[in-house]
Amino acid sequence: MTADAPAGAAAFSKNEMMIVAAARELAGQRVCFVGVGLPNIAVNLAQRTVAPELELVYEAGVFGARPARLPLSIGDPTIVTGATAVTSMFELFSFYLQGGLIDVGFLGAAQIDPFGNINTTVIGPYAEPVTRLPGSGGACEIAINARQVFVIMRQSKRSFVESIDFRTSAGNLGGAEQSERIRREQGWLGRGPSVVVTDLGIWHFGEDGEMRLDSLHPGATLDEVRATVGWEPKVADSLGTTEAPTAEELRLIREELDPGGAYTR
Amino acid sequence: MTADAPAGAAAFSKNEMMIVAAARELAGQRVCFVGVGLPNIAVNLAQRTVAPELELVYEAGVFGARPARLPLSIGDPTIVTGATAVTSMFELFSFYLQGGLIDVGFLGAAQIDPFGNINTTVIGPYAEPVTRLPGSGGACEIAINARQVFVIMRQSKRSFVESIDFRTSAGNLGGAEQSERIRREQGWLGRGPSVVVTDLGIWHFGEDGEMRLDSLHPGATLDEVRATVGWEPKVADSLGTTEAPTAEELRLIREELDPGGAYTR
Amino acid sequence: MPGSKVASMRDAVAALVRDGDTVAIEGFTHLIGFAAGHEIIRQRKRDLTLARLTPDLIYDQMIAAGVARKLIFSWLGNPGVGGLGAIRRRAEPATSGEGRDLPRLELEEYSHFGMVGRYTAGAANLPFYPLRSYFETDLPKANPLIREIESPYGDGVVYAVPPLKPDVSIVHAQRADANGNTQVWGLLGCQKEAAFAADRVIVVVEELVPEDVVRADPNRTIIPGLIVDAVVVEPFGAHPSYVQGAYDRDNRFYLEWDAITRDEPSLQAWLGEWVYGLDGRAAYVEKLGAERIASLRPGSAPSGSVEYGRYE
Amino acid sequence: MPGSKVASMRDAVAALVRDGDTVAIEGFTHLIGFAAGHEIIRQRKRDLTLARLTPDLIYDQMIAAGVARKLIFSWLGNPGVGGLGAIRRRAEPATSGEGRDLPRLELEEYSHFGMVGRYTAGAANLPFYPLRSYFETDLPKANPLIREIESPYGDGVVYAVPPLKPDVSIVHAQRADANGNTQVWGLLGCQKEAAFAADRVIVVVEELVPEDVVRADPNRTIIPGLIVDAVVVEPFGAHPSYVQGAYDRDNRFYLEWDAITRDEPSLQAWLGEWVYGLDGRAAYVEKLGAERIASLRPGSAPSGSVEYGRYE
Repeated sequence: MTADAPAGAAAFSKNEMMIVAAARELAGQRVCFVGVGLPNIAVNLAQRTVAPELELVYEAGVFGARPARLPLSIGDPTIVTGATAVTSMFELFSFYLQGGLIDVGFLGAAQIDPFGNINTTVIGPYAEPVTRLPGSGGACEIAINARQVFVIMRQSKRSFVESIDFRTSAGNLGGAEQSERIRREQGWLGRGPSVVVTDLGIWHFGEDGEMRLDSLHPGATLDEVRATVGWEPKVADSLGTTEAPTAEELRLIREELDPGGAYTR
Repeated sequence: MTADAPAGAAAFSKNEMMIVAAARELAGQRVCFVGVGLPNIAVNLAQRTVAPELELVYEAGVFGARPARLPLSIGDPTIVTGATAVTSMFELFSFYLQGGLIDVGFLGAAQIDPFGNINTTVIGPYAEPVTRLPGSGGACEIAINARQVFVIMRQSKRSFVESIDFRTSAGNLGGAEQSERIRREQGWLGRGPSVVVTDLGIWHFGEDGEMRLDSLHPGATLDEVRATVGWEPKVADSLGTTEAPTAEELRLIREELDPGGAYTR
Repeated sequence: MPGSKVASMRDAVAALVRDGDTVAIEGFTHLIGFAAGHEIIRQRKRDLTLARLTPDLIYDQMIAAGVARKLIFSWLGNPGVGGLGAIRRRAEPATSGEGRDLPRLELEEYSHFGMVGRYTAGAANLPFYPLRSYFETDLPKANPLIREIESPYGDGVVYAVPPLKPDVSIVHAQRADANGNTQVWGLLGCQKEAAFAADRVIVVVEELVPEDVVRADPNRTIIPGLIVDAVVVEPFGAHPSYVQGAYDRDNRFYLEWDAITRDEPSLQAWLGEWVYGLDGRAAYVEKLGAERIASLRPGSAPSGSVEYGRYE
Repeated sequence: MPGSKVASMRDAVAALVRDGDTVAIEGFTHLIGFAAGHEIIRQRKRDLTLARLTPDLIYDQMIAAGVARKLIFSWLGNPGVGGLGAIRRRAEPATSGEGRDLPRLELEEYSHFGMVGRYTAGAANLPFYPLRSYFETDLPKANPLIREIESPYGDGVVYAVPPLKPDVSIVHAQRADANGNTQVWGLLGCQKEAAFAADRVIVVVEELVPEDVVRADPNRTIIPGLIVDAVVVEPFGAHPSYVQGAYDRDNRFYLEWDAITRDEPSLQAWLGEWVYGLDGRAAYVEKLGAERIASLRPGSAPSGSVEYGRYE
């Protein structure tokens, strides 16, 4: 699944591009709540590249992790040894997340709608599901309490849908106006989703609260994007091309972070 | 202030009698919430005599203290070193006290009424007090959540009053019937006050919820009791005499627990 | 002080876990009580309500074995690997043809913070725990026990979850003394809250230590013996999860589980071989083999000692 | 990681404590921030609202010095000894003739658990904290911020307290690194909650340690540098209270305070000699004398070390 790389650049997979693009979005961020899976490798890459001062918070109860290896799960012992602080989950969720200390929360999604609302609970009706998904975990509270939310997921007609089957985590609700009103009225700390990084490109959220494709990954096409989105997607007037992964980014992923290729294949 | 001791027994002070009587009431108890002052020495004496398995809980956040010396305050470092567990006050109050693990809570009082309701807040009106007292501390929650409450205090017309100026901690409210109804309706874990140990005698609470003098300390008289109680006190038909402190109890107090005489003079 | 609470896993589970109980085996990736779960399977307990933030492999195994009728949870999966087949087959009745004859598993669903709040309310004898979560989601519709509550200060609404008071909580830990005073370091999850919330508590430890070891560092104690009913000494009892400082997560097993759990016969065969076919954790460890175990031992990273001071 | 936050007490208090602030100096008998309180007096801060469960000697001194207009508390006294004269003279206007010209101190009063709940709600951004307290007492009448709240599960009423979010929390601790990652053992009080609830945090430590020392034992960290604005290194800065493992409570001073605080002139004379007359804690320690300090050193009781394991 190697993408068509520009001539002269190293070949890279779509997953590698997705991880690198997500990591770069973390430039300038301070405190990041790390989710299971792809966010895990993206934030570890960011800490080694664009955001050396990034503090990693794991919902398992760790602040300031310095994983000596890529954590195999979000509760890996390597996130504990050498960390700044280990705390109960009660305190992690109460004081760090709900208390407003998290700049970026990372979420994955089985389904996402144009306004960044997320489903990770069920496909089909809740009582008689076609597919039972993992559920919220900490996602629904991260969506509300982290200052902003990054989403990382692959695009497909099944995942990018006009209407999600179950709203597990709030995004921009029915649009920016409603979202801003409700967030203000209910005192949410979070401003909501700010970026969706996929295997094909990078989406940000426009003033209307709907996601807009701002950058296509090298080798990806608008036709591919339209074929993997369940609505007529908004595309930036000045659609850019994501810079391909650098040799150093690829080296970090392949040699240091994921030599077994668990995340990148 | 040596009481008239029975012939042949060692002389002892009224404070010593009060401490010994309170300690003996702890026989058979398992977990005791220790307050500042006289309760502190009484429970430490009980642990060395009638209740060797007594677990001492200090509101400062200590469970299973084994003080190597008499603690100078309820937050003395000697209650930490060698304890079973040290925890935040949040957890101490939430899980130990409110969670229902405390068998006996000890309270002192500036004023107490016939039903064991306690004032430690103000003498006079709240807004313009004649005497500003320390306030509740943990007393009002101990009164509600400890399975039973022991009170230790000196008797006087100023402290044993028909009507207290401010209800800091709930006792038997207006009487047993009301107390039982409210405790049941509101789901209190505590059954309320069960004993008041004073410098003159031992009071338990009768079926009507009012305190009744069950035992006079050696040397104390009913006249003295009546002169130091602001209502017509109930007296048990079979009024007993408190057994004088034993030589061993006095030795423990004088040599081990309070050689400086801070509590007993 | 009180006498020893040390018991075998068999005796502890037989005496303290009863059919119909609500059982919480907590441990967030760290210190997951696999040995206890397997003993519950072996003793063929029935009609349990299983509570756990992350019903992962251990609850997949227990549910495949038929011990449970209901699951209370917040995230259902094999983290970073895939799904849990046994649970899924009992929760997707509409589609899974092969699961049609399997008993339907009742699900009661929260978020992580919601579950932590439930244990906290249970431990603290509160009628509810308030949190800023669930706003504008479908979760309160899916679970009517998630309710709105208005601030008495006129500044809006938050959500509440009800207390969760397990009949039994089972906690795996690095060490305890014979009275059950239990110490943990590394990830703490919500074991303390789950233990204080429970009516009965089983502590399973890697190492039994003298009381003096616990009393030398009272700030490390997360559970006092006061609330503990049995102490089971079961080294390697958290495998394939891990114990900080003692052994690593056996990730190979988590990856292998993805294939085992995919169909009911392979899962039942695994239970036969690794649970029913063994009489306890010692046999399991022996079957795993010394080499596998040695491969999971970490290098050394000592905490260092601090000074409490002697005040006499 | 971020640069050093180490500052002198003078600079930290000058930059971070502002007239009119709500200031919490927490520490329940253990780790009371006397050095910080004295610096606030020296800098003649005004109109502070002082929050603390147990306004003991340090707040009596600060209130005598005129820094505060209001006190939020749960237990007011010199524990085991007696009263606090400066506070009393400003809170009993009806009777204390000598206090008639002193400014009235506003009191806002809770119970211990209420205060802890207030910090917890502040730290967790909750609009209230629920607790089982205050039933059938006069406290909710005396303080209308203590309010009833009904359980959304139809099982009755509990009480609520509002969040407390100090402008500044000051925490004394055994050790921190230059970034403010702070470790405490012994009594923890509610310093963690008070720090997370605050807008600004000053940590005062007995010892500045390299980051590695903190990272070797992350479970001991109670406050992350993330929320810390200044780290002040001030050995013996908690005297006459104590620091577990470092020095004992100087009980002689607590006893002496009973006489000092009894009248305003003697208290003001003490402030002149021990606060205004000294330029900082180092001078205070020197004035106390080496002998007094040596007499407060405890014997040794080490915690022992535990193994975190190296996972690479």
